[in-house]
Amino acid sequence: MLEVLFFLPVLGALLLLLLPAKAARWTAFGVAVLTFLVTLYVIPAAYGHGSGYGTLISVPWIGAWGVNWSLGLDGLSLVLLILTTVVSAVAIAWTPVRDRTYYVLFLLLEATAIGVFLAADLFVFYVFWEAMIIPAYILIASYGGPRRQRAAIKFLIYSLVPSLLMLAAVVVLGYEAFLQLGHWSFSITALSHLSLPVSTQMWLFAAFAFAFMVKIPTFPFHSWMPEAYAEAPAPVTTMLSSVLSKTALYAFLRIAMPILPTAAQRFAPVLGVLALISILYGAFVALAQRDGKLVIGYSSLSHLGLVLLGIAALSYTGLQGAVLQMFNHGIYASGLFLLFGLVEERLGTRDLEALGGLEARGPILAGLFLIAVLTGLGLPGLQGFAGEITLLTGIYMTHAVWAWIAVVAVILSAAYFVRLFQKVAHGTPRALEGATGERPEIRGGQIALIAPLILAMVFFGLYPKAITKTIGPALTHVSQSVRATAQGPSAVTSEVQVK
Amino acid sequence: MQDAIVILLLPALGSLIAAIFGKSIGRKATAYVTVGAMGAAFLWTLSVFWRLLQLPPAQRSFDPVYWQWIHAGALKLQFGLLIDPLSTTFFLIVTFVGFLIHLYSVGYMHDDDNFQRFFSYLNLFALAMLLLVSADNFVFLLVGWGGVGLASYLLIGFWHTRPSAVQAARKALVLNVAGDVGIMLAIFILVTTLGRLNYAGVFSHVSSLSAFQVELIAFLLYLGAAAKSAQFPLHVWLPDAMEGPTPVSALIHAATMVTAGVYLVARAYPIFHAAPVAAEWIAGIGAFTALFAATIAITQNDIKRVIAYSTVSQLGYMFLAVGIGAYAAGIFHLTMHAFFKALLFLAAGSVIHAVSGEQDMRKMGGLKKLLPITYWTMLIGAASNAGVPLFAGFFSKDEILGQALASGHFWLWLVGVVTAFFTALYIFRLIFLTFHGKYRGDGHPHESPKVMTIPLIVLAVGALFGGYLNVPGAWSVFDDWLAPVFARYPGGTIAAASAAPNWGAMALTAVLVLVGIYVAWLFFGRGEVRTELPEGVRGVHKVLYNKYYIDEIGHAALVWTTDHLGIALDLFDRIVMDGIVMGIAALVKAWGEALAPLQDGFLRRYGLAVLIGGVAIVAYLTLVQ
Amino acid sequence: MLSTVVFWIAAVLAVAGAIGVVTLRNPVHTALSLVLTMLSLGVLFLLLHAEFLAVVEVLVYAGAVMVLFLFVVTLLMAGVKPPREEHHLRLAYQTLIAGLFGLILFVLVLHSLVGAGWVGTLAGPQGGSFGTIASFGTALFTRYLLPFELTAVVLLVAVIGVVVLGREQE
Amino acid sequence: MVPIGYYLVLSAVLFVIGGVGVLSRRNPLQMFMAVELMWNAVNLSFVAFARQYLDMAGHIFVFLVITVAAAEVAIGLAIIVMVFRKREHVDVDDLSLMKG
Repeated sequence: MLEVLFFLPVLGALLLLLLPAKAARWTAFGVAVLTFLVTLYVIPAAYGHGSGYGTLISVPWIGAWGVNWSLGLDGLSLVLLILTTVVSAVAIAWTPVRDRTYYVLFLLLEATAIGVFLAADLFVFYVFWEAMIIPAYILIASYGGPRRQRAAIKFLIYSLVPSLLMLAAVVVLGYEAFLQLGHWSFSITALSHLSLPVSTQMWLFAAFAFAFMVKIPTFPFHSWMPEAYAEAPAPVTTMLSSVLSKTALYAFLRIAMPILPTAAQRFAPVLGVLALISILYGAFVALAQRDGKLVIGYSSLSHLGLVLLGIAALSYTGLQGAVLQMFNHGIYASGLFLLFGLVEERLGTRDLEALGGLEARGPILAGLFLIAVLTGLGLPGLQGFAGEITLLTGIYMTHAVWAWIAVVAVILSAAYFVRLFQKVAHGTPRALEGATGERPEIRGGQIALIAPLILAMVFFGLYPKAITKTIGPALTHVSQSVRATAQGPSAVTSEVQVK
Repeated sequence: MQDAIVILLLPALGSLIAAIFGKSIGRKATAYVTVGAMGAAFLWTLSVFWRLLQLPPAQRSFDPVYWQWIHAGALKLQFGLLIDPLSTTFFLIVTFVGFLIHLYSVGYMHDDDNFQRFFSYLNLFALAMLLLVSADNFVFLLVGWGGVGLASYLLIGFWHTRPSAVQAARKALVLNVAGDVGIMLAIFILVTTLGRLNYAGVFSHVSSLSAFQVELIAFLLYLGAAAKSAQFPLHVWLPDAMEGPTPVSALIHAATMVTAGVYLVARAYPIFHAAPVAAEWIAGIGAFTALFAATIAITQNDIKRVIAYSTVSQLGYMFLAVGIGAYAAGIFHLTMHAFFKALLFLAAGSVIHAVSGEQDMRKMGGLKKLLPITYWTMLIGAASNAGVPLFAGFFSKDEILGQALASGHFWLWLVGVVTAFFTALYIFRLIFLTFHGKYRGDGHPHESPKVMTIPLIVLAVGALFGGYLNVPGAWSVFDDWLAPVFARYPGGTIAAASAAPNWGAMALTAVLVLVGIYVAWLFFGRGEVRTELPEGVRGVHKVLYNKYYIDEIGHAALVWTTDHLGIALDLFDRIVMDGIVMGIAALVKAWGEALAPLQDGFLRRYGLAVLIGGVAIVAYLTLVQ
Repeated sequence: MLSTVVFWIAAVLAVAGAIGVVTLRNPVHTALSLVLTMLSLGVLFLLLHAEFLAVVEVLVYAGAVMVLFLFVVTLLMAGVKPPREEHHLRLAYQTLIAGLFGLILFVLVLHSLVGAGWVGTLAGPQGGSFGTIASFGTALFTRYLLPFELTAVVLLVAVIGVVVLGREQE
Repeated sequence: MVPIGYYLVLSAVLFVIGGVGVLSRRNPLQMFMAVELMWNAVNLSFVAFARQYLDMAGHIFVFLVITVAAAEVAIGLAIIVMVFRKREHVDVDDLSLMKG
């Protein structure tokens, strides 16, 4: 069933080309929903025997280089697949676009992201990773705001340069496998059993980390983010922030850390410091933005910095929190970007100084936006809180100082999110009638679309265990491989257990 | 006791119904649902209370667990409630006073456009507070804690077109979140050191922590408590919080929210007992806050602002109590305060309602005859607040002062006694300015409807007779009821509690209170506003009137700095970070342009380049290798 | 001994023809000196027991290809002015540098030939059927059949290309 | 017998002369002829090596080269004819369409 997950959106994209443009939006939505249903169907397949993939399919692809078309599913990829398919389905139908190509590209973007999460072969991973850039680039360049070309080029160059280094690293790993196993191999499992010298690991890890950190993005590689987020249409920004950034964080857990555990150990402080800078930097810059979309964008810089910090903390709890928060961020960032996109669409501006008074004219939209904002600022009881507290606990366990610094972001988070909400919803109506002259209220169809996200914000706030239980075995594997190299196997079990 | 969760579910349901179906079912039905939810919750609480009373004191503690919340590495947590006398006391306060405030709001908010939304928020507020006081672990305490912060944000900013309300709401939320962070950090330390977060687990293992760790945890918890309970210097949000509708102020100041800090210290007493330095700080800052806020209250002209500073001051007393270890006394004062402060706010609301929204006492006066019910009930509230003998506030405040003196905290006692004088002064200044003399406004004041006055009367009964639960030297029903909670772990009671009452000190306080009332009568008894101030006090008045400039200092130190750091970093991001990237791009472009002339279109020159390259390769192959 | 004499004569003629190709101004003369070189190479091929190739060299190269050249030369030279002088400044030292690097290349090749001991090596005795047309044909139609077939495709493409290019444009 | 090395040296001489010719002639036809000269120089090497190793592969290769060269000449001359049919000068330096 795994290959269906990937091929379904691709076939859907092909189908769209045959259908009239009018039917494109809802056909695409139907395909996305179907993909989500297939994801639900494969849930049992994620649970296998102990650690490792629950399901692994592997078909020889490029025999001479040992490349296999292999897709694997475990709890970790499952959670992110669910996120991807849900967010894609909501985002794809969110705004009507009179262009079939838009929906074709959107489905391809979804398909490639699914491919990244499923890839069990490093080469396949790389192919999807690169392929993901193409639809994203065209979507920004063709459907964005007035400065979209420039933003898209920046995104493209930023994505491609580190990818080249990553390609080199991929090839080196395959060659190392050739030297040690006697045949070329890119299987992630096989590669994680290689014993690589530390110096080699360091270089490879640097190449991978560079590529991943650009995509998250993390300070100081985030300069593509403001323009791309601001110029792209709201659903595309949603995909960039909710799904594409997760592919990079996922890649840390799936590739960089298990294959290069010693380097991960050595690099952790560097990642941690950069993540800390991202957290504070993003928070402060978010405070000063006038463009509401960029407030959300920089908040993502800050929040994903926290996720990276959790990964860099290398504690099992930190990893759990990181993945939990990856999922959570995907949901609430989608909610924020989509709902704010609607505000922009109805009022014709993103300038916070020109917005206001939404609560009076569009109370339902304002209410939904408030829930998303509250989830984003980590209000206890909602989804963001569960991830945040797990993350910070995990960070505190290994690096107390990091946690002390990172909590500052929690306060700042409240400050800029409340500012965002108040500028949009409170005060006297300023740009109320806006460009379209219609009432700035969300409509029935869109309420139905956004409802799953809002419900998820509440549900996973009350029952985060649904996620943490799923990802447990996969993360045990990751943290064991990293920690075993540094402190010996005994360190793995020494983590305190809570009653 | 598994059914105790119903008490939480009722307002949750009420809030949801009001939020989602409020518009369609109309105002009246919404009012019935939400007020009914609070009433039902109160009745259910009574049933729980009754069942607890049937048990021997030592067995009055239940910890029903409902589901496992999270299981992530070291963080394993269940959702459970702790039902014991302490949480039941809070249940009673929240549901009973909350119910009265809900009832009162039906009249007060009658004409508001967003009636349904308001009641949805009120129920949410009650829910969050109930969760806060009943959670059996620190994480769900924090959930309730955050929920209370959210509800206060929503309600303070309820009139969202007013810039000052929006500002006040934001201030409240950000300061509260700062407090949340303190609790969060305490949670991290608890997880890493003890590996557990539920109260029973933590409190029975406090002794395994180092002294430094305990002090640190205590200070961090106190940070949260101080932010929520408006202790100096985190009190700045509370006076601004009266930007919300008056019932909200009553709810925030009396039944919910601000009492959360006192609850936390009382609940986590094994930690604070093991952290003497933190406890001394709490008591010291409590005493200071009490005096500090009382002096400000003397000069304010806004009727709600006076009561707001009065709350800050009274909270100071409560922290003084829990700081010195007199937990039961602190909770007792908290309960009495809930009655008379809710009464004062609701009565003030009734006054404001009567004079069409005017809040400046200089434009009131002479309302005694026009609003008789409001006048008499508010007088009882004021007397109770001032600590006039035989009123509820007298007994509770005196218990605190007596225990402070008995436990050897002479200076804290002295500050408390001096504050008692100022308390009497400011609260009776309020009474005289509002109700005595002649009416100085230009409206037509009228008494409020029954739905508003009945809660006033009920609360007045509480403010009048509540104190007789603990009569010094005779009986102490309230303290005995709480005793099992504070007997479970070491440090729950101080030796002074059982000591004989210090009649002399009590008399001294009583005299000072009466002197304070007399001074208020001297200056404001004729109900006139003094515009001319004597030369000597003008400077002092200015400082007090401007609240010691704490708001300005805090604004400059934190808000201004943060905002400008944000602006600076934003510029840095646009100019430097983006500049580096665009600079690299420009460099590449310039490099390309510099090399472009080489490609001059002369085929033969290209050929030459090929030849040179070929020669170089051959040279490498033949000479180097 | 005879072969040595023949070699030297052919070699000198080949080099002379080559120098002619590079130096003569008139394209017709250039073409003729290239024919001279090719004929000399044909002789050298004979010395190396490549009879078939010698014939092909003379027939195809010196014959067909060079005739094509001469044909085009005469076609284009009529009514065309001599090269313009305006580019001389920009490409002033082109020939000089080319010559210099050519010399370097030659020295390098010579160096490696000497270094590898090629210059003094006498070829071994000719064995068996090497160089006969029969053996050439056998190799061509057995082992190298596929490349041979592919040359047919190359020629076909060339024919089509020429036809397309040569069409009247208007 | 002449040592094989002599053939190789001769081949190198012809190759270098041809290369210099390509770079110094401005008449495209003459450039082309110089290229042909280089082909021939290489062919000589092939034949010489084939003789040395008594391997017919060298001969076959030369045969292929000649075929390809013929095709190349046909195409190349067609291009030259096409390009210069309308021009006054026959000078490669006039062709600067590839200018950057």
